Amino acid sequence: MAAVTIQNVEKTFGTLKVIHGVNIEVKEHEFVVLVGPSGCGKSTLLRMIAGLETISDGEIVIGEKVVNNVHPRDRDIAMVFQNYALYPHMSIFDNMGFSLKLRKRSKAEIEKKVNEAAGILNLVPFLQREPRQLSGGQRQRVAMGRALVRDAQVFLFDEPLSNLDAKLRVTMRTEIKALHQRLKTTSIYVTHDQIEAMTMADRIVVMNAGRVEQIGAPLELYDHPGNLFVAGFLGSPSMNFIEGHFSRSDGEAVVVTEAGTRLPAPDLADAKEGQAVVFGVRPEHLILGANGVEATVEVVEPTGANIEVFADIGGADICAVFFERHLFEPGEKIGLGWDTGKVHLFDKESGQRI
Amino acid sequence: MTPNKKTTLAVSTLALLAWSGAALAETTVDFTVAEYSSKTGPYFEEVAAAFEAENPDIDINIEVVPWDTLLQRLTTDIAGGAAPDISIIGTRWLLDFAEQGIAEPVDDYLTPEFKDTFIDTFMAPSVIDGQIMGLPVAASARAMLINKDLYAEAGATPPTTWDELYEASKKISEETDAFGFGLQGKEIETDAYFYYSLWTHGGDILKEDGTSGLDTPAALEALTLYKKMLDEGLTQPSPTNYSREDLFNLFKQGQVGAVFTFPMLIPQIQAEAPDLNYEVMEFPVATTKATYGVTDTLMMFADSDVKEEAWKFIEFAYKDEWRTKFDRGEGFLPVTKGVAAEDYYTTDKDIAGFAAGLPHAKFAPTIANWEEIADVTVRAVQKVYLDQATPESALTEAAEQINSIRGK
Amino acid sequence: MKSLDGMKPLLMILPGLALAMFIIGYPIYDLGFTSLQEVSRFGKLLGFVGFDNFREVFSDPLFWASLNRTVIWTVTVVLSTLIISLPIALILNDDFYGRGLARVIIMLPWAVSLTMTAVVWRWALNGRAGLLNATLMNMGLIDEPIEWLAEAQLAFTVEILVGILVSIPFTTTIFLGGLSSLPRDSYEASMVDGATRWDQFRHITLPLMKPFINIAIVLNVIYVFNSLPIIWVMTEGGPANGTDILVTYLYKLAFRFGQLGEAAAISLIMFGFLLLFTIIYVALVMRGERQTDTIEEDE
Amino acid sequence: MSAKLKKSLLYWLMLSPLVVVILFPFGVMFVTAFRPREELFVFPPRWWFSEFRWSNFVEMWEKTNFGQALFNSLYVSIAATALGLLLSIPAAYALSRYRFPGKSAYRTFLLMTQMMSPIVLVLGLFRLMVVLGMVNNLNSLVLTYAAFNMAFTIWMLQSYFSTIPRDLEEAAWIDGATHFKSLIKIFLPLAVPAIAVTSIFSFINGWNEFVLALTMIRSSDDYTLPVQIYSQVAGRYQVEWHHVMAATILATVPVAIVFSWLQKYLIRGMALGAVK
Repeated sequence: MAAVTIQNVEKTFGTLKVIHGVNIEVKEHEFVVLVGPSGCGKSTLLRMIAGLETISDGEIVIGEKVVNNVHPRDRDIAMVFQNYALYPHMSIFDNMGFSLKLRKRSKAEIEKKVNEAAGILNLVPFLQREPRQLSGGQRQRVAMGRALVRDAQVFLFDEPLSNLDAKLRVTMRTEIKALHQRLKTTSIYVTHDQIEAMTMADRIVVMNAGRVEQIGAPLELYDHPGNLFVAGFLGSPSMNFIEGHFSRSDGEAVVVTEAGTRLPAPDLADAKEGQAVVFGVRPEHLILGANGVEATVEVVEPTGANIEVFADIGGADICAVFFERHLFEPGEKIGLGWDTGKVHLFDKESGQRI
Repeated sequence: MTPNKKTTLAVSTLALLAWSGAALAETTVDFTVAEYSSKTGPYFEEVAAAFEAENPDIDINIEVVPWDTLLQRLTTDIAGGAAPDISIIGTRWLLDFAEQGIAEPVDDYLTPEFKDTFIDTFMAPSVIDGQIMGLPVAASARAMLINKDLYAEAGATPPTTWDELYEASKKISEETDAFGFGLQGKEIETDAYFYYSLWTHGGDILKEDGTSGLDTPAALEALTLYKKMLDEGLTQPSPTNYSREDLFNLFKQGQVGAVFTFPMLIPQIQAEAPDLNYEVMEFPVATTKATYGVTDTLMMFADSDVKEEAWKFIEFAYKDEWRTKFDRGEGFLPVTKGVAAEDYYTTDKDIAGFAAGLPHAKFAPTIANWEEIADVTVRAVQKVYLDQATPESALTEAAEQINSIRGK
Repeated sequence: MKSLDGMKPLLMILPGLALAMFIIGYPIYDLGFTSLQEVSRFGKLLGFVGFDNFREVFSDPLFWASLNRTVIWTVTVVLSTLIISLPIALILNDDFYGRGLARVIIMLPWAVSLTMTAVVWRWALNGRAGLLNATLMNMGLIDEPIEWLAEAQLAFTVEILVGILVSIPFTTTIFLGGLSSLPRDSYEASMVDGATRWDQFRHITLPLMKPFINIAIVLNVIYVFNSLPIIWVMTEGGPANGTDILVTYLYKLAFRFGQLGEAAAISLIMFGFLLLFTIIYVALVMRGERQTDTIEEDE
Repeated sequence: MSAKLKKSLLYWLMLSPLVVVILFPFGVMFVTAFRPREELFVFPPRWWFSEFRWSNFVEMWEKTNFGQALFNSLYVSIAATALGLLLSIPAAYALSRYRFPGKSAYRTFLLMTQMMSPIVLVLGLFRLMVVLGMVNNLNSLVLTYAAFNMAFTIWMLQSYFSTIPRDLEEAAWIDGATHFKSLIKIFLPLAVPAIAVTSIFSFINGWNEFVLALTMIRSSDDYTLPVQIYSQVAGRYQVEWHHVMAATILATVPVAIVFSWLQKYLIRGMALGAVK
């Protein structure tokens, strides 16, 4: 196991800069998820760690070693690809044993290792098959198994679950997590799915447009998003944002929307009177109550476990999640309240948390 | 005829080295041989083997090349500096070779005794500007073959003049299913077929002043006669689709009363149409007796570094025993007096029939750009056969072109 | 490692590039040089003569006639081939009894070298011994044998037909390749939209086949323009030079008449034609490819 | 009558003229090759012949040195194909996997060489071979065929290579393979279909080429089949048509069989190769 340090790493394709000075420290045994919308550079960053892309500037260190100019095979990493990259002309056994064979391990050892990994991944019955005879989930496992037999210092995952259906994805998510808890191999996992990131990561790195937006433990990021982007990206349904101006009147802090609706807000020391802000509150933090702000129901979506209500609040759209079964009619007026301690305020101009 | 590949390769490499000035190839003589038939290659290999047995220090490397590609082969060889030391060539190319300094005059090598073995008629075409540029190696004369059965069926008499041939052909075309006269109009030697008529009408390919003889009354008469016979249905239709091979096939099938041909047809007839009742006759005459003498020449290359050795081989190959074998094997007329004196050439009526024309044999002139001139002639003749031009205009135009090619 | 990485693809293309440059580049240079020289018929360069060889070629009516015939030959063969091959490909792409056999038969002429095809046809077209006349006479279509190669016009027509025949398999293969890569759902969508078969052909098949048709045109033009064996073996450009195209004329000039300077000039002129054609092709067709390239690189 | 049957009949009817014209020369070949010499020239000509004269083939084999020509053709076609592939595979790989300066110039160059025909350059090629000392050497044909085929080969291979996922090789590198090893163990086995189709094209080109062989090869021992057969027809005093046709059959039929067997791969190759 080894730590991975990424220092001021940049990547340019021709004149196009896709990674702008990224710094990340991944500790030993840690499971770090790089998350962000597609095109944010997370996959490129992972491929740079793997050695599949050259590093335009900065340094990547695995363990004690600067690996900028080290060939992938010498970095002692294992990787699970998005499309699994199983060798179509080899049996499952050979796919999994290929790396060991290249390292000239004995036949007995290869057999032992592959069988071990296959046991963990429930692949034993399929070892003699070819990849095309396997289902998507099984292929995914093989790709895992191939990484597993290696005892590599670092595992890299490049959106490994994106080709699976929703149900399987949840299962595999759990399996990967369990596997990590068992092996404790330093892992870097790339995904665009914030739920995967939340559920699996020890720490999440949120990336956007080639930059790191915020790094932190999942709940820490959820509870204290550093900026609008992180706040909006994590959580589903995502956080409600309402633009307005901060104001303190009668000792009460409020955000006044354009339509004049007054939204109770926390009285933050850094917030200035009249500052243009974005008011943020997560749907599950909205409370139904007569003394709340009046809102008009537009759409009601029961999911079974909860009910999502989309409503108009002072000219702005808001989404609320209730765990009780309130079956509102469209057009119905309701009152929405919240604990101001759970409200996030962001500076409108910079997007930074206040 | 199986020189192994390594030697061939080594030899061409050596030949190249020789060309670039390094005299390494002292003991190998490259000899390019035209392929007259499938017998040609083996024959020359045999001669070479016998010679090498007597001269172990000299290696004769035979390359057999089909006639159709021979000129091209030599042209590119010479252009590339990979020319052989000796080669068989069509005598009509000799002037080109001589003018370009490719051919080596052989007067100095030729002892009087050796020179005396040749029949003078055949030696003549090799003499250019008073120098002997090569030795005759093969000769044939042309003659007319008639199908005696068809003549008998039609009640025609074997012709000796063009008028008689015309009448006989008319009879045959009318009385039998066959055509009276075979007319060649496609590919190689289409021009020669016209020269037969040209010469016997008293014309010639070139006039005394060196300009084309195609615009003469004799030429016009000769071509008009062919055209007349074609139009009147005395020949097979569409001569422009008949190469000499096609024409001979017609004759072998008994579908044509008379054709002009060369001795090599005789063995073919004997093999394929043994029942054909034919006779070899001299060309019909209008004003002049003539035949087409064709000779091929053995030429030594001026750039050769092994002329002494090459000449030694040449002298060896001209011994009577070898010449007899060659001439009879290929069906050629003898070019040496020794062979000509043999019984075979005086008593065999077919061969004698061809040989009879020799005293008045005409040769294609040894002039530069001969192939191009022949091509112009072929085109003129074909245009007439195809009704694209009258004999007069076609011949006049051709003569003009030939004169311009000749720079006259 | 960075600089080495940049070099690697260059190192990979270099050996092949070197061979091509050498085998194709040197002769072009050599021809260019030769065409400006007076050349003896044995290739000895006798001195610089400027554009005399070109002047001589341009003043030769046979050159112009051959050029004219080359255009007819190329255009007729290529166009007819395309027009015949497309419906054949459509048929062979559909499912019917004996399709495998039909495909094999249509492909057969491809496996036979042009030389041999021409040799066989020359024999089959023989006026009095040829089996084509035998067949036609047996069927009572003709009474007298036809001399197919006796007249330039008929001979050239026959040669064009043989040219088309031998070009069909390759062209059909390209089209079949194209048809097999067409998306099935476009057809299904159009059926739902109410398109007839003809509509489908016009609005889906033809536009989607365009790149394949382009490539078929280009390759066929190159092959046909440069094709020597059919005409050479069947008529050698005769009778009366009536079936000469540029390549046969070039070949005669070089290897029969030994006019190496003029032959080199014609070689260069033909080279020029091909070059021009290439440039037009690059301008018209490669443009589309460039676009796909950029999309590919954007990912 | 089922719809498919009806359709099949209609299709066959539409194809029949072409089928007849295609099969006609093969028919001519067969009946000529098998008939006795004396039945070649009969008038009026006819298809019928009195016996299968198998000895025509034996005679032809001996008289025309067919075996040697067959060997030469095989040698030239196989060697040219091998050399062409050896040089084309890395180039095609570079084109499909790397970005490098001059890539589009290189593509244009390939296209230009694709446009070139040996016949236009035959004079210059001959002089080149003389300089190299390779006249009358089958290897001169190997070199030229390989060079002239390369554009097409690279182009076909490159298109196919682009369909092989890059991440397979990347996975192999991460698994510990060198570039070379991943090429040998992963990439090439996957590229086999493309390499096979390309080989067939290249082989057929070499097998059928005429003009260069006619010009470069001067000894009849080194003739390739097309030249060998042509030399049986051209400028002869007598053409043994039954031998020529027998030789043509032997030179043609095996290739035709292999070819038709592989045609579906050729079509697939075209689908991938032609547009890119």
